[in-house]
Amino acid sequence: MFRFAFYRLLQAIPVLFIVISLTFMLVHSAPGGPFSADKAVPPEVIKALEAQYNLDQPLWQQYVSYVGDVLQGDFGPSFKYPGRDVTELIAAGLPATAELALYAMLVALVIGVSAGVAAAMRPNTAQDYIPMSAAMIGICMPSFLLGPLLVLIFGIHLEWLPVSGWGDIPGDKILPAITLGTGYAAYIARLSRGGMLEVLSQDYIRTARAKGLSEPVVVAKHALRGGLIPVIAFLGPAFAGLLGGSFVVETVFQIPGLGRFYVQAAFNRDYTMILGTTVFFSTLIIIFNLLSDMLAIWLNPKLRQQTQGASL
Amino acid sequence: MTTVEQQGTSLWQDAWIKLSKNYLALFGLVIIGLLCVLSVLTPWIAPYGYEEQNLLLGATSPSSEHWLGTDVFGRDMLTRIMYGGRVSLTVGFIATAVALLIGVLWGAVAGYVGGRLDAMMMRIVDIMYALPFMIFIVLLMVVFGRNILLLFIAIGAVEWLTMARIVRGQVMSLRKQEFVEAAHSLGLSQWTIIRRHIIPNTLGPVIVYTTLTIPSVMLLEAFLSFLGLGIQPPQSSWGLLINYGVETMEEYPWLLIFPGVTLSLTLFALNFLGDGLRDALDPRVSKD
Amino acid sequence: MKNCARLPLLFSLFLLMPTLLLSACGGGENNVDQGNRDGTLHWGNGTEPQSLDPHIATGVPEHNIITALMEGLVAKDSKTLAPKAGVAEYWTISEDGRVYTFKLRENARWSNGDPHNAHDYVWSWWRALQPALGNLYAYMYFSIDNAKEYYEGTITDFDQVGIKALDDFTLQVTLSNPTPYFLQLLDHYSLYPVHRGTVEKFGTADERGTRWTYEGNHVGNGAFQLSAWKINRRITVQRNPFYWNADHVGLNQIVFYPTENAVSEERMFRAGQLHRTSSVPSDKIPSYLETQNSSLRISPYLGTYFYRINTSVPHLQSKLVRRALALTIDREAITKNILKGGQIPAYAFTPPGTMGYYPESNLRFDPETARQLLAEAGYLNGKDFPTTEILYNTNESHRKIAVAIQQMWKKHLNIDIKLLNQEWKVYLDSESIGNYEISRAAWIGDYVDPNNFLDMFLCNGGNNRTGWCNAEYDYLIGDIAPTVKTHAERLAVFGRAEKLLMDELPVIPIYTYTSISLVNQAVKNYPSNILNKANYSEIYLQAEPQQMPLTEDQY
Amino acid sequence: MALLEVEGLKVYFHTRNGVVKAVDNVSFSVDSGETLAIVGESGSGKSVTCYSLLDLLPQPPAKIEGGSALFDGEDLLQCDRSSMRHYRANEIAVIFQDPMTSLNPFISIGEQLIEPLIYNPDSDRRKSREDARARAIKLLDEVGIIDPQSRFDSYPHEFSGGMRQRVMIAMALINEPRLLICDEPTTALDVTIQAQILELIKKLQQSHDIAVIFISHDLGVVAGIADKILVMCEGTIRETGDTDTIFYNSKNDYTKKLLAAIPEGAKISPNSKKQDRPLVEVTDLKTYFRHGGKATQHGGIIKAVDGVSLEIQRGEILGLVGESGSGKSTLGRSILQLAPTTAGLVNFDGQPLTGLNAKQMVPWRRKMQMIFQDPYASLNPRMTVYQTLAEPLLYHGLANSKTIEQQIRQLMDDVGLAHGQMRKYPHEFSGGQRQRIAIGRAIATKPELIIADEPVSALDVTIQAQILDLILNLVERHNLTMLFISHDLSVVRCISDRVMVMNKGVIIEQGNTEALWKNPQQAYTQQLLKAIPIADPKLERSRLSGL
Repeated sequence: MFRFAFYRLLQAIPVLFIVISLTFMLVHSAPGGPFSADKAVPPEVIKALEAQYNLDQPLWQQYVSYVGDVLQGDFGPSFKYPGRDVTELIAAGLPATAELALYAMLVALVIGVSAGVAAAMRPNTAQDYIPMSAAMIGICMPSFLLGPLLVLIFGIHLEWLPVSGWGDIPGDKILPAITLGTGYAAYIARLSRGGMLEVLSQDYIRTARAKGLSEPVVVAKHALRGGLIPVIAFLGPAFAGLLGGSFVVETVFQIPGLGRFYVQAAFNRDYTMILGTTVFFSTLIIIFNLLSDMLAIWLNPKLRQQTQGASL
Repeated sequence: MTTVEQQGTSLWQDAWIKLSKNYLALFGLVIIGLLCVLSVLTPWIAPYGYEEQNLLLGATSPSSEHWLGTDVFGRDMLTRIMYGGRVSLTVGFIATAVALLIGVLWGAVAGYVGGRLDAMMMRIVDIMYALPFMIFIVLLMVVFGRNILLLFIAIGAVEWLTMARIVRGQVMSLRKQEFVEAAHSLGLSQWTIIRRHIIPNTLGPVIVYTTLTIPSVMLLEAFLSFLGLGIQPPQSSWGLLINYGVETMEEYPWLLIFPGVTLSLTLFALNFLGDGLRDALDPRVSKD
Repeated sequence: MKNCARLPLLFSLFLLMPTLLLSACGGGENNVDQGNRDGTLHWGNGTEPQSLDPHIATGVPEHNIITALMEGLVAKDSKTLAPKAGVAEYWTISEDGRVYTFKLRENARWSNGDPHNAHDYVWSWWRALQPALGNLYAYMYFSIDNAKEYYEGTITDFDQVGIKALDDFTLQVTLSNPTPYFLQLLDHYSLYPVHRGTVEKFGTADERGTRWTYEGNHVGNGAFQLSAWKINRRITVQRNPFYWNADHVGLNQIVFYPTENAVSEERMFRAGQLHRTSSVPSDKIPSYLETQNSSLRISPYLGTYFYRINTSVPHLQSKLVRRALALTIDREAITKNILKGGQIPAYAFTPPGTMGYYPESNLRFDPETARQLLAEAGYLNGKDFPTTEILYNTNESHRKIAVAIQQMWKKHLNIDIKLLNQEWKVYLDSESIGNYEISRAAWIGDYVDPNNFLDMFLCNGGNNRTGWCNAEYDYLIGDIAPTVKTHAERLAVFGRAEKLLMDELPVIPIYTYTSISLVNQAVKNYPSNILNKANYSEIYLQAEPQQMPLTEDQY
Repeated sequence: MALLEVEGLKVYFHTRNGVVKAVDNVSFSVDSGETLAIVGESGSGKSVTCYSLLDLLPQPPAKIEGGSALFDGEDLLQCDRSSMRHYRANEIAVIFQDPMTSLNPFISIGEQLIEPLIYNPDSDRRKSREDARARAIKLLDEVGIIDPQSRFDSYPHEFSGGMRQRVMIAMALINEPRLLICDEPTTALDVTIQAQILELIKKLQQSHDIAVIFISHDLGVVAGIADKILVMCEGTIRETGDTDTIFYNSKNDYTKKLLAAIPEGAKISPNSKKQDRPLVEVTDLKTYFRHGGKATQHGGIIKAVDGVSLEIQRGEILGLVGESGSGKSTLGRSILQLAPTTAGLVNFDGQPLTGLNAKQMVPWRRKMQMIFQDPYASLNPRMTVYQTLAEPLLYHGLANSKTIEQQIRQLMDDVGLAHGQMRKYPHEFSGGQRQRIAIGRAIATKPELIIADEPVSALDVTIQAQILDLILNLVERHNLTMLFISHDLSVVRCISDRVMVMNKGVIIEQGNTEALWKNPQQAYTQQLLKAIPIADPKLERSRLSGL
């Protein structure tokens, strides 16, 4: 397992390198500079600023020194927010984004798995059709539509929940988490239904029943593990999607997260911020893909022993 | 002695029979077909011109003149939705086609050739999977402007990965099937085997995945529209229309409802069709 | 394999979770009600400020916060914007209008209790003129004698710049020309003083972006002091006990929110999370107007929305063509039907009423004349007129206007117009290198004086960007206006220059801005003004005794 | 009264295409210490009968339409969920056919074993984890698992098929049931393992004095173990009686047909004519595979064929016998150059095939064909019979557009398919018919050599007999040479002129079929031959007692 993780992390090095290079190329080929403004900027100022941020050096030199800095864990200063380090900005935005992603994932898993399992236990009945139709709606509903709808209903009309903010007013995390989580809940519901149906038709489930085990034990102990493997495999990509999808939810609910930072940085040509956030997101995605793969392996004894083979 | 020759039903025909018994899937097919026809014919049948605006009129609710109402410019919503559909469907279909093309070729080659080449090609796919594509798309759109061509490429570039994996898996398992071995033992050439025995048998999952990719692409486009990175006005797409609609949903709800319903209907239809096709093309699901 | 046995438990927990999540939500008092009680103003501020250093910052959100934290020598009346005493208790102006002598309050303090005196100003203004600092508002100093020369490096001795501390509480400023709006400039944050000890504690004086403005570090001289800066979340300022007029400050605390999305901001206002919004989505305005909602506040704003014309493009070199284009814009239709926010159709570049200045204009909506002019220019009925491109930065309302104008020109002049939108930074690039034909633009005044608008179009003006250059205009604005003695004369000079500008039309004015926001009824003593500037030290909160006037009326 | 008395059982499947009477009016009884065998071909309803007793059928589509099943006087078909759990856990146990899929791969076998104890619905029989573990280990030992203490925490994939079936048996017996249902418990196993498992079941039945219902398609297996036999076909009982009556005095045509179809005896072959040049000459052939991917793990290389030399004479049928994993299929494919060989020579008609590239192989491909085991996988599902048969003909230029139809008709006649089915797709045929199509495809090119890889293993016994007949017939008619690969010694015996026995990649023994049968030289061969069940109760009983 550790060996597997090690190789995967080794593989992450070229990935991150590609990410850095590609992003670097992209941001520097973008028209418009970080210091242009609607009021004319005197050339002296531009010169002073470019010197300050090393932008007067040849591009390759900037690239080399940037990669060097990143290797030392330094993402450099932000261009847009003078005096703020990219690391500092990421640290400021990360808690909200991470928390949001976590809650959304929780919502997605709780709702998705329970709906999917319930549906799979009685296929082609109301217990199947109702949650699955709901899942279909969930998949088809873009979050920038769902978010404002929920706000309108629960925030403005019913006045149950705050319409925006993050950690300012009790309950203000509920609507964003639901908004972001719903699409994934729907997808997970379909995945777990499929997985459970597949597993429930296996011979070993019949064996378990023939042993006189009660239905809850059969489902929870014998079926869930195999049935949720597709869900677990989906967790990594889902996390990547949650990070990406958080842009929208953060904007709708005014959440001080990384996603908003990122989009702003892209619009403002905040080179270091774009690069830093991209590298950071990539790292997170790699780590979560790895974790979900490791979880899938750990749950499957055969794979578990294969990957341990070397160390035994 | 003469026997009446019986016409057999191929798996495709079988699938069609199964599909035609699945009313939801059939409904999906009809909707998609209808939308496609409407989109093609839009320039001729749209009730108003695309950019025809009437500032004095402004936003009005549905009436006999404007069946689906007008937007704040006084533009006819029905016309807008029809034109938006052209863009959305084009994005959906073309981006999916890009994904399909790259994915099928990549997966088929990797799966059929196998060995080192396969390992290398799949490693590339793995690496691509780890790239934060959403972020790259945002960056691309910001950097190079809202270029519809770029949108196709960007979305296609994300979606082909899964397609390649699916096709590779299919080809790998087909390659080991006895009928392929039988074809080998008949001395058929590689190309003949791929053409006659492999490709026709990978089509099922590919078609299913395609119908499921189109809606996700359309959603992706809508998502980019929300960030202001989708289609460039004055062109419009359902995603863009919904985004405008959301902003004014309290004042002019019809600006949200109609494009929203249209998009949802399309996504529903595609999903139903995809699910139906999956069942229909799965030999394990019997005809009954 | 003990974990297996626990799975059923885990499963039931799964089912319980949604219930737990929902039950966790609680109602409670909203921001506004609570704020009304404890004197906290919740302020929708648009975006996260880039910097709170007055010599680096640009932009309205920064302005809003800096003016709460700091104060200039001179303040403005919050209604009339007439200069009034700020840090300076009083001042004298020399006969020739060039020498200003300020007497500073002896009870003024920095927010850390340090004494606040004339030397702070000398040092601060020296700092603001260091090119390495990247101060985009350095030009605000250029009316001071030798300030421009010092900034550009032709003079290296700061003593030659007209800024002197005569004693601890007397500051003397010498101008190169009499500048009637100089007192106004002193209320602009770029001329605010900074606390030397704090700035130097976190870096050198001309170092850009040190940490001195951060939470816990910032020292100011305003009515409030910075108490918390949570990036992208909120900035909180508290009553500054050392402020010279602290006894008369009505608020205990102000919370600034980076409310980027106007639609969300409006919803926050409705849900009672904000006292004031930075904007109102244009589609919402009609319904507020219709219901006569008293929260909606629309007032004129010192800014002009206009189209730049690139006069180096061959077919746009003709004055006749430009005039024809200007005459076929139905400004009334645009402001009434598209913008809906009470904007005023602009027929001259300077907003009317700027320091009593009402520009004359011969612009109007006159398609008939326009067609004649176009024919005169050689394009009878728009024939052979090249397809022309309108450039705008990606934004829904710019697009709406561009589309409308496109159609007006097509309809009245029969010329083809293409629309091109570019993302902000790209648009800026295109405009500054003259890579456009017609481009949408806007100018917001920094101070209330026609000069602030008209000096843009000097030949070498950095913000000119139209390629238009007129010797007479340069002479009027650059040489005559600064030297005339009386206000009336001065306005007359501006009037002549503006007439020239509107004759030549390198720019087509479209409308004068209004500031539109939602303000809670509990916010008192917050009058609107043309700069949309809030004087936080005067604002106080008082909840309306009856919250629901409608139900009251029914009785 | 017997322990279990089933009366008039009716189980119907309600499908959209109508009602399928899977079990129709079946009655039987079984008592403690007694073994009832239910015999029938696939689709006869034998498994459905037993599953319906324990409510293990998916409902819908299955529905029990009538009848009763009195177990100890209680009707199993009427009892509620909780008492059904009681019966499942404590009274009736089932051993399923495929030990590979019937154990949960995610849970250790120990945990699976003790489940009936720790989750027992009857609280008085519920045991603590520790007690259950002790009992499970004791049982594992009893069913012949070596070192049960440490194997307790192993996962199913760490066991071989036979071992898994032993675990299944232990699991079935852990609560000391009174009735054991064995659903084809040995069908998926090699013949030597089958013998061991059968013996184990018999031993345990005697020692625990339980009733056994033994479901099988193989009369040979049943002969030695059953006291009573029930012959089923298409959901109904065709005949029932004690074992000897069924075997020696059957009145029923279907039973007779079943008995007749059992491959028996040897082919009477003309004494092999020694020719100057054999059609196929294989010298020291080696075919190795890499294991998994990482060569560093588990030794890395699998030697599937490890130095085999053989000759196949023109016109003979050479039988190749071996258990699963012996490398017999790989050998067949290596001769045809379908699997890449590692070393050695294959000469076909004097021409060395090893070393030819794909293009050079084409003319030789026509002369040698293969018939595969699984008639479902060996036909392209998207091609009609016509297309399948036309492909080799057209590709090798053996037919043109004018003659093709006629030639295909001829081929269909040869393999016994009706002309009318020419445009049908494989999934519309039964397994036997599909195998006929596959055979038709193989003989289309008029090959000289056919390698048949387990061509009848997937077929029911009566169909198997027909296909074997067809093969013999075609070999004779077309003067074919054949390598007949099978795990089933009886089948090989009745079709081959000469037999080779293969184990672990090498040929252990070869010789004339009858000679080898009568006088096997190698211990492995002897063991193999001894393990074959005989479809004659008396002989089988004496064989068993002799083991």
